[in-house]
Amino acid sequence: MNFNSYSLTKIAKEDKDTTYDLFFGPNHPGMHGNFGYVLDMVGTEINSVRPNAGQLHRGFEKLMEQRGWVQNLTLVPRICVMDPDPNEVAYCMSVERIMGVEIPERAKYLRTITLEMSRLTAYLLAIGGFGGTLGHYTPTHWSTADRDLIMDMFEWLTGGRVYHIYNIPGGVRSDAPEGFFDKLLEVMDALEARLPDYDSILFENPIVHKRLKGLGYVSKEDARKTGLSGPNLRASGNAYDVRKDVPYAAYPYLDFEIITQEGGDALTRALQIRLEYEQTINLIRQAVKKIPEGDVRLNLGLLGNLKVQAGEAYEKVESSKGEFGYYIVSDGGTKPYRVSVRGPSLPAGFLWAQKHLPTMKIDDVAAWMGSLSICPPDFDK
Amino acid sequence: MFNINSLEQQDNQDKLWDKVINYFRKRSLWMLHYCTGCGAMELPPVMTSRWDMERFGIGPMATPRQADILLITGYSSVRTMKRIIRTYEQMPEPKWVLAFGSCTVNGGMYWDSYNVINNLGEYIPVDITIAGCMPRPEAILDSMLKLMDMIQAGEAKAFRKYKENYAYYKANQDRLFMERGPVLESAALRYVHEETEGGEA
Amino acid sequence: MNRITVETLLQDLASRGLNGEKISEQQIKVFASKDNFVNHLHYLQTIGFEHLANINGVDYIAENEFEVVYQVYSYEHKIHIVFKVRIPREKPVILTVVTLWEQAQFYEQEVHEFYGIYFEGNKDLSHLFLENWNDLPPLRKDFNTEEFSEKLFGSKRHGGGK
Amino acid sequence: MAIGDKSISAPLTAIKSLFKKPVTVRYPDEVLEVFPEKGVSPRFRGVHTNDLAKCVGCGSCERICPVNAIYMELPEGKEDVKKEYRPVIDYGRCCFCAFCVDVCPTVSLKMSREYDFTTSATMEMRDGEEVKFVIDEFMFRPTNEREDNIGYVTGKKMKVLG
Repeated sequence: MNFNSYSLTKIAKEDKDTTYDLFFGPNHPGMHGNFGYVLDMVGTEINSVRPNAGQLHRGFEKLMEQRGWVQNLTLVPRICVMDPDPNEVAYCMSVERIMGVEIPERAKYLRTITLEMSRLTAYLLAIGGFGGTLGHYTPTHWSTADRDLIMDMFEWLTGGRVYHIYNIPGGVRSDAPEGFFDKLLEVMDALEARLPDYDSILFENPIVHKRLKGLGYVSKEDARKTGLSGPNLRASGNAYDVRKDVPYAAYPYLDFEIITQEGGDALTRALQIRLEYEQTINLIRQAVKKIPEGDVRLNLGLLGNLKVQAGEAYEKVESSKGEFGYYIVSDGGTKPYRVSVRGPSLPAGFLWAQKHLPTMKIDDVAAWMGSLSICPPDFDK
Repeated sequence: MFNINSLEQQDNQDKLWDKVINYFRKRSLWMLHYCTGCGAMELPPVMTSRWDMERFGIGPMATPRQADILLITGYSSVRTMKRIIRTYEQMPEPKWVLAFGSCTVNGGMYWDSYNVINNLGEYIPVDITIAGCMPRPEAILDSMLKLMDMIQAGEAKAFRKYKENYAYYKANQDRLFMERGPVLESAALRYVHEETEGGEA
Repeated sequence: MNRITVETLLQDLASRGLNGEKISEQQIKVFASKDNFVNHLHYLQTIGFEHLANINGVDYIAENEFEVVYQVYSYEHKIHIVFKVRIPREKPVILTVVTLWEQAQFYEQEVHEFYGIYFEGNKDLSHLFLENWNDLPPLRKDFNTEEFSEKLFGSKRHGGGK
Repeated sequence: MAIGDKSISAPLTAIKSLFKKPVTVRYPDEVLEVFPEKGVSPRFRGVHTNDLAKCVGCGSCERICPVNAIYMELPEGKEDVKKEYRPVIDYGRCCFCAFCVDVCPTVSLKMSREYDFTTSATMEMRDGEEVKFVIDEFMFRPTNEREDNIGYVTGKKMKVLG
């Protein structure tokens, strides 16, 4: 950083009036969602940062207390637009835990398949985000088109492209249509065949390596202590994955290893997504192979006026961004007494922003944000 | 306040060369790249190769000062609304507003939320509204094509309404943004904590 | 460190004066009093419960109490603890845990914003999400969101139909 | 597996995309061709359709609707008894979750594969104050009109919500 070209920054540091506030977002092409940071800048260097959240606040937790148990399923996927299914599944699992019911095997597999498909869409979007934030738009165009292949499959399975509302307490809403699994495997093959292309233009691109290396370093201990989760945690060398540690859906029956990497910087996190992408394709193939015949839904009576006995439970699901947790309190009525959502992005979006950004230049903020896969809707709620 | 005659007068002023201008205008639209809500999720497929809106000459633009179309992609919270209005007023005329999804019409999913506005049309004028939660990419393209037709025919003139009825819009906006007292009477129940000296024992 | 099970953990906590209940094989709930819960959380942190997933409030209006719930998890023992602290509704003040977990700062700001609970020792309890807000904290049970929306945004219960 | 940086010319492999079939769907000249039928998926949750002869006006859809979008209306010239009422859907509210289709006891309410419901807004000033923004145009009275293009439907056997 001892470049002469930064002399402006040096002069500016001595002059008080040259610090200025820069609104990075919400209306900024590098920003992931309707969110912003107010950066206190000197030249191109960041002095301090203030998160400017709340543009996406809809009061979900209050609204869920106003609607019935099943009606809430239309609200929960909207908490994370990029990866909606973990919300549905976590909500349903919490309700099922309070009711003390076990869903049929086939439903478990169908849930797993939708979860993993949803993870793929989120990873593809993240790959596109990496490209876009580094000014390299080819991966963005490719990955968005590839993501649509999975969206088509979702549309066929559930009837909706983005919001599926497929999981329901007691199982899933309907069985897969005829020919769905064959087509799904074809799509998986096509996506896997695309991986070398992504490698050569993005993940093995020396420019990308130079830009991302050492950016936003998170140490192993810090990652555990500050509540990071998901790929961010594993990229710092912690072998923690909800799918393995607190198994849910059909994950206990599937064969997979937790992928960890040492490194903890933006590059490692990008490669983490790349590696887990491959694992996800593998998981879908396994699930399609092993899926048993049978019912897809428990008969819980009239779900429209479902009553859940008094109790409480916290259930979590591994989403593409980390741990999504739903803490539900029931008082035995037709509506939840309290639903509290744990979104995975808050530690990264608020805490790590205040730690990382003051050491950075403005050019790196978007790339840093993409690497921590910060998704504003899940902490704005 | 709302004078229908002034609109007609302006319409009569449209000459032949306006039609030519309209033709070129509709073939080169810049869409402001501001995702206000979840509907923005369907924009990447529309913007990139799958549905490719550049076939119609529509491209994304990062700054409001150079944009023609403002997309309101879904619900807007009070804070977003403030930013939408600032953005809208920064855009040069002619400008058009597309409202996505049910949330912009009658509150949608969030009709009883304490932080989401119900009807976008009360705060800024809207040209086209698309139902759906969220609308498909095809529906988005349809609405864009419809907007292009409207521009050609000289019908998309909501931005003029904004100027003519500014007092009405401003009053609605102020209701949200100006310093106001509590809305509900229950606010009196609030607990205000006073820090005790030396903290609690 | 050896992995501990839910049963041994419950015994251990009982010997320290904490009542608990089992929810599932990997999940328990624990009730603590507002005076010394920070010490208990600190103890839990030292035996491996280092992941604070969330802090949230619950409004038990019938019992005239707020509850602050700390979601704590251990990567080693693979046990989740729902750690509950009750505070009176008239004077909702509780000690902060920012010294234990840094991210608690934002969770506490959020709980303060939505419930009006004060965290003693937390330096910054400014609003994160709401702007120009003069009403009751919105997640309290006595705040009526439908009435609020009707008055400020003109919403109608039955849509445009009726 | 190791991913290291390669030569700077590796990104040039992208050039081979020039010789592939483009992925672009040239809407409106082309439609999707991924499903057994052309166009959107056979289960698509689009605009509602209601078999008016089968509908018994039970109001199940009105009760399940999570957003109060549906209300029962008496068509003109009909006797005021419950079974003559028919649902009206407010598309300014509807979230296309299809719970109403799931609960329909006679399978009369279905969803079609049509998704286009675009309106150019109209604004009416009444006494210089009141605004009537598209809401009326978004009140939709489903009929048999789209019966030949059925999308999401729950058969009697597949009753999901009972």
